[in-house]
Amino acid sequence: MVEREKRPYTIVLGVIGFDCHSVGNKILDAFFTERGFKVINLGVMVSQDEFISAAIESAADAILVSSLYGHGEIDCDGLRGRCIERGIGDIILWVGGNLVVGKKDFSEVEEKFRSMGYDRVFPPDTDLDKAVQELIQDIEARRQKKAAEGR
Amino acid sequence: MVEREKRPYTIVLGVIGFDCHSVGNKILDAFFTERGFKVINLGVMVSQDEFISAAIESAADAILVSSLYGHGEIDCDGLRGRCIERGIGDIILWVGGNLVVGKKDFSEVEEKFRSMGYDRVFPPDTDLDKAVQELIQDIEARRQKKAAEGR
Amino acid sequence: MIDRKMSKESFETQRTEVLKSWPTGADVDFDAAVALQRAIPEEKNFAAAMKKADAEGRTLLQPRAGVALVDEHIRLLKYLETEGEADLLPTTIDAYTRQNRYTEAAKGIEKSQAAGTSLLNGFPAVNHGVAECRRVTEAVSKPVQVRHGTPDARLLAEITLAAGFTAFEGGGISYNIPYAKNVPLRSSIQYWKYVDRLVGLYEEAGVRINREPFGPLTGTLVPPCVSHAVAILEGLLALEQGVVSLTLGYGQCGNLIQDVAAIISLRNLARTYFSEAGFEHVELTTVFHQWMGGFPEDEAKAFGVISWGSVAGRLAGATKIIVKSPHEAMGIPTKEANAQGLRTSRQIVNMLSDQGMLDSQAVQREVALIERETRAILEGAFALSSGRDPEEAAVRAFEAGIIDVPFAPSNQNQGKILPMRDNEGYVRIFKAGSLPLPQDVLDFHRERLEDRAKAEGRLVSLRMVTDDIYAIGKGRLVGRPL
Amino acid sequence: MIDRKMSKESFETQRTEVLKSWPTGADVDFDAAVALQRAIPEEKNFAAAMKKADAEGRTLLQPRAGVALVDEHIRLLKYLETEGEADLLPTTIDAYTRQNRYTEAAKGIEKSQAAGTSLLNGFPAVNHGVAECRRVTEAVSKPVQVRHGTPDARLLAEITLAAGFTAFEGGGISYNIPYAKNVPLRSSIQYWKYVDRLVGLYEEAGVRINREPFGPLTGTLVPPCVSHAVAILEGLLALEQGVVSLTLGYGQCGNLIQDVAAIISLRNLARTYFSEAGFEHVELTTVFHQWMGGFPEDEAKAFGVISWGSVAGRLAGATKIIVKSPHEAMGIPTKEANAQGLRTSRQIVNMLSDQGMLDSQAVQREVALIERETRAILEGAFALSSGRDPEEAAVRAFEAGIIDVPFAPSNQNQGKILPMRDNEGYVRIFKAGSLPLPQDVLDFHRERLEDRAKAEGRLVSLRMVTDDIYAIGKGRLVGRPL
Ligand code: B12
Ligand code: B12
Repeated sequence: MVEREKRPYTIVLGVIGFDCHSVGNKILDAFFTERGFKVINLGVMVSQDEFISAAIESAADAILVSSLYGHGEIDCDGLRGRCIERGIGDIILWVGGNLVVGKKDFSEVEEKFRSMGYDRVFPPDTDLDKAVQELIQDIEARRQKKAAEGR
Repeated sequence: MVEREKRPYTIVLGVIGFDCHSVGNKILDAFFTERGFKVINLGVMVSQDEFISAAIESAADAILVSSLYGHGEIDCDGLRGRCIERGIGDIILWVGGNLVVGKKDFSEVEEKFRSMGYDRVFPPDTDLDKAVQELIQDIEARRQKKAAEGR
Repeated sequence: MIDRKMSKESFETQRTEVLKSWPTGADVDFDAAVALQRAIPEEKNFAAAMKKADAEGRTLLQPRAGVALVDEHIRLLKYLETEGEADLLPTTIDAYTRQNRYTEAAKGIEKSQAAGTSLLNGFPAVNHGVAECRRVTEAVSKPVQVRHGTPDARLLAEITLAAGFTAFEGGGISYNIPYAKNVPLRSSIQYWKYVDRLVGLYEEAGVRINREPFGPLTGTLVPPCVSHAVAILEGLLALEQGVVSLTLGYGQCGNLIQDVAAIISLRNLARTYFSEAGFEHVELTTVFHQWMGGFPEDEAKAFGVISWGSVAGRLAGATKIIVKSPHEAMGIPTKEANAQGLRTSRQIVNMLSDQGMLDSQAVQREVALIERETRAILEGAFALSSGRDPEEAAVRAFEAGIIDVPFAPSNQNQGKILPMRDNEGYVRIFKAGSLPLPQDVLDFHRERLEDRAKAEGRLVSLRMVTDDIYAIGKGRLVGRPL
Repeated sequence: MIDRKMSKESFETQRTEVLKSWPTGADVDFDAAVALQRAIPEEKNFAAAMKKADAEGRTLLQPRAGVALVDEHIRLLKYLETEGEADLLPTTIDAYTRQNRYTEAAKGIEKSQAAGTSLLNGFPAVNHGVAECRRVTEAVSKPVQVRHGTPDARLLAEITLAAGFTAFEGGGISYNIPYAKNVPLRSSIQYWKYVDRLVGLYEEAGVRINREPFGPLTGTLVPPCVSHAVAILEGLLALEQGVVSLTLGYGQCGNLIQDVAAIISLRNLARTYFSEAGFEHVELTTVFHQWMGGFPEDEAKAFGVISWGSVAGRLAGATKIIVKSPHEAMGIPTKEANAQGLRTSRQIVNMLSDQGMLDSQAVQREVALIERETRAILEGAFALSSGRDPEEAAVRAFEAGIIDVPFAPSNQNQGKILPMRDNEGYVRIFKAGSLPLPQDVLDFHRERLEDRAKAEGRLVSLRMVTDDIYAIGKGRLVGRPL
């Protein structure tokens, strides 16, 4: 059995594009910090490359992207590709918020962002307690896979 | 050309069945009276036979049935038949109000009550000024027809 | 204190007759009913829920709802308690049953079965009978009340209370004048004495049933003093027969100050009149009805009217609010629309619940006015009776037009009074008929109406009354010329 | 009175540069623009509409709305004026344009054309240019305002004013702190001086353009004294450049007394500060924003929040109300949902319009409190400048944390302040950071919060702030533990 990594779960947090919605971001920061995560919070108006640089620098397990203002469809597209290009293709990519323009059926939105390469997609009324469990699962699974691959 | 009848337009007014909604009825009474109609107002909770008796007695041109409380479909059915049986088969029959149970597409409601033998069917937001014009037309048409038939 | 309780013999004689008036009456067994009621947990007892809300200063929400068939009705109520977050449930009775036309109701049930949708405007409880009605009260987890409009509700009360309903709306005046055409007032009051006595018998057997006279009457521009006078007379009539849990009602007029003052004055007046009459142990609560007159057809606008009702009801500190739906102008609401009205109201009541009640000098002034007016009417009525008998007072007062309900269908009502809004939307009195209001009060009303007429550049006239009847439906409070 | 008007040369130098910053800038011709503006009929001039409403004591309604493509945008606005019965129209600008990212905006336009639906969260006016924007203002019959959130809105202002828009929202503080991450406050204030000067030039050419600083800031539990301080500084900055028609704003907090007091105190403070600074000829009006924080997802509940905002805005006597839609929590509203929010608000405002404003001792007490707080902040700010220069005061006050906006994204803001609701839902201050409030005021806030904590059986804590942020979205005002 592979040994369980001891270092804290590290996540990069930020609001993508030219989005200024800072309230949810501050809450996510406080929430994950309180639960023992190491949070690199880039705040609002974060570019794709800033997300990736911060993730590389901190050897993060996951990038949690927020998009509230409706341009998510444009801003979030291509992030997985850039991650691959920059050598962290297997990083956990989550995205949440009011991801598209208008009130749309969430399953369609989920589908759309899944196909962009996001591992999980969250609506604005996300239950954060549940999300934290899922994040731990996802991170553990990734760490074990990496350990097994001997990387 | 047939001569135009001089006597006042006479209408029988009432709320059918066990319906107690009296406000609209009082307004219709005041409205048609003000416009020179002779109004026989039977008030609320009027049976089919009461409508017909009043119409015969007053030699009315039209019966204006209201139904607000939702039982219109049950209460209004058969009135045309009873009119025919009692010898005033050609009387103008109008019906208006909240005619069925629930919020339904008005064109369906209209269709339903037309097929029960009502000449015109009115929703609750009826423009009474327009209705009065239509009533005069209908009454004139009926009177001329009757005159032409020499009755 | 004169004991006016209906005698045991008189009650029993009537009971035999009442229970025979339709086959389902045979299934009523009072002892079994008491046993059933006693087994109902406290949180499903309506009287207990009202008492608790009153003690905690909360405002509960209750919809109106009823359909023809039992299973459909259960589905409806369950939906309203889960999706609608209702605190209290109703069972609204259909209009045939209200007129004791059980044969027509039976036809309605049949047609509804055939059509696969309710063709009745409510739940025909008498036709369904005790056992079927019990399925309703057992299926839900909130207290359920019978809501109707029945001049003679004796059999309906017997059946529904035996089936575990814990509250019963109505009264000998409020379920006659707005709901009937020619039922003698004396008769309906007698019928309702029976209902109140029945509730008294349950009380004596240790079961508290909530009673609620119907406050809004015709729902259309009824001045507070008129509905308050009726509420207090009906309250007295109920208390005389042994009722303890009593909820007095009022239908929103639309001006915030007047509406808040109405609930405050209703409580004050009731406490005074009840204790003067010797009733000290009353569990008195209030119900505020969201606007009961014509609604706007547009649902968005209806949401505005619903919200405004919730604001006023909560700022007035009413114990419960009866909630309308966005379908109001069009027809009996779907369960979804009904739940929407509830949730809109819930949001408002929740957001306001921490903010206390409204009070101000304007409110106090209006409270004083309504109290003076109501007292004048009630004292005028009592003056016509001996020993301040509320029954005699009510009957004679209606005969004399001392109580007069605007726009009512009943021939027991003089119908000479005409209400009208003043320039700020208060419902005032334009034609007082024979209401025995002091001259200075009448002058005050007239002045206020003249103010409005001046603002509108027309003379005070019947046309303004009509305009006011349409106003809220057309998106305003005061029916101004366009 | 120190003349702080931007010099002609400085303006002209900037102008050349600004108009070159994107190709559509070349089409701006000031003289043609003035001619166009002068030809606009009075009833389509925003400033005139606000002035008239103020004089008549009316409260106007305005939605937010903007989509990527011109024809679609015109359809949207026309729908809002006919089906929504809006008094005033908006053109909400997309977030790329707000950051001067016209290349991204161009991509958004293209993608929207391809998708057949708007992928932008607003109308990219700069990309569309003068002639296309003019089609918008010409297509509608109500006054139209540009609403955005742009730290450097110089080109946007040039283009839209040249296209016949008659009102322009924003300001150097209120369109920076909540909308940007690291734009120096001094820069944004300079950019906005240009905009205000441009409006001043129109004024001097006989064209009155309405200006409106953005009152709600982050929209989330902003204490009235903080947003009032910003509003007054931005007001002064605008007046200095020659603006005459000025609308100061405030975002609903949720407690009725506080909200009414906020609008009253905003007017009082502005009048005093403006006249003290020598500005006597100001057409001052107010705007009340319905709740700007997180909304409930359920539409019925959202209707409740919308209605409550309309109640408060009207009882406060605001000149206009900015209206939300039932889709608020979910996404940019369809035109239908937007019109619904308008009609709900319309029904409320109409029904309340005859009822006067709310006033009471509690309101007066809160007015006095807000005025003292705001004065303390403003005087603290002015103390850092020479000659009471609002620009210097603003820049230094933000540096020193003397003005501090809760939850703001900008690094120009200290972000040490934390607001919290008290037991009655008033927004109070939990952590004051460096706000220079008198000790007794701070003690008062703390007391009120302790009261709440006691009522909830917990200690005053950060957790309560988070609970409050979620509260309205979850159906309450105060974020109580469950
Ligand atoms: C006030 C009111 C009451 C008052 C009535 C007092 C009274 N005695 O009049 C009270 C509270 C007592 C009451 C009771 C009930 N009501 Co009621 N009531 C209303 C309400 C709110 C307003 C009615 C009104 O006065 N409108 C103002 C007048 C001026 O308008 P109107 O009545 O529509 O009349 C106009 C038009 O309809 C038209 N018109 C009418 N008839 C005709 C005929 C012709 C030929 C023409 C041209 C035009 C025309 O012209 C009239 C004048 O403008 C309506 C809903 C609404 N409209 O908002 C419900 C409503 C009519 N009631 C309803 C119901 C069901 C009842 C009850 C059965 C209780 C229940 N289950 O909820 C009982 C009735 C019991 C009985 N036996 O009848 C339903 C009917 C449902 C349906 N059709 O699907 C409604 C629509 C409410 C709802 N959405 O549930 N009600
Ligand atoms: C407050 C607010 C503002 C404030 C923001 C102040 C600030 N700097 O933060 C102001 C007024 C400035 C503002 C501006 C704008 N806003 Co805004 N705003 C809101 C509002 C009302 C509340 C947002 C909020 O703070 N919620 C509370 C927090 C706690 O919740 P949250 O942000 O949703 O975050 C939570 C969840 O989403 C989730 N979550 C978020 N990300 C992630 C990621 C992961 C991985 C997970 C697991 C969970 C998760 O967890 C968070 C914490 O619980 C929302 C509507 C609403 N929700 O009611 C609109 C809203 C987000 N805004 C919107 C828009 C469009 C704008 C503007 C473009 C203006 C416009 N056109 O209307 C500008 C943005 C300009 C820009 N450059 O970004 C739209 C977005 C539309 C869409 N997606 O279709 C919304 C939905 C309103 C609407 N219906 O139109 N806004």
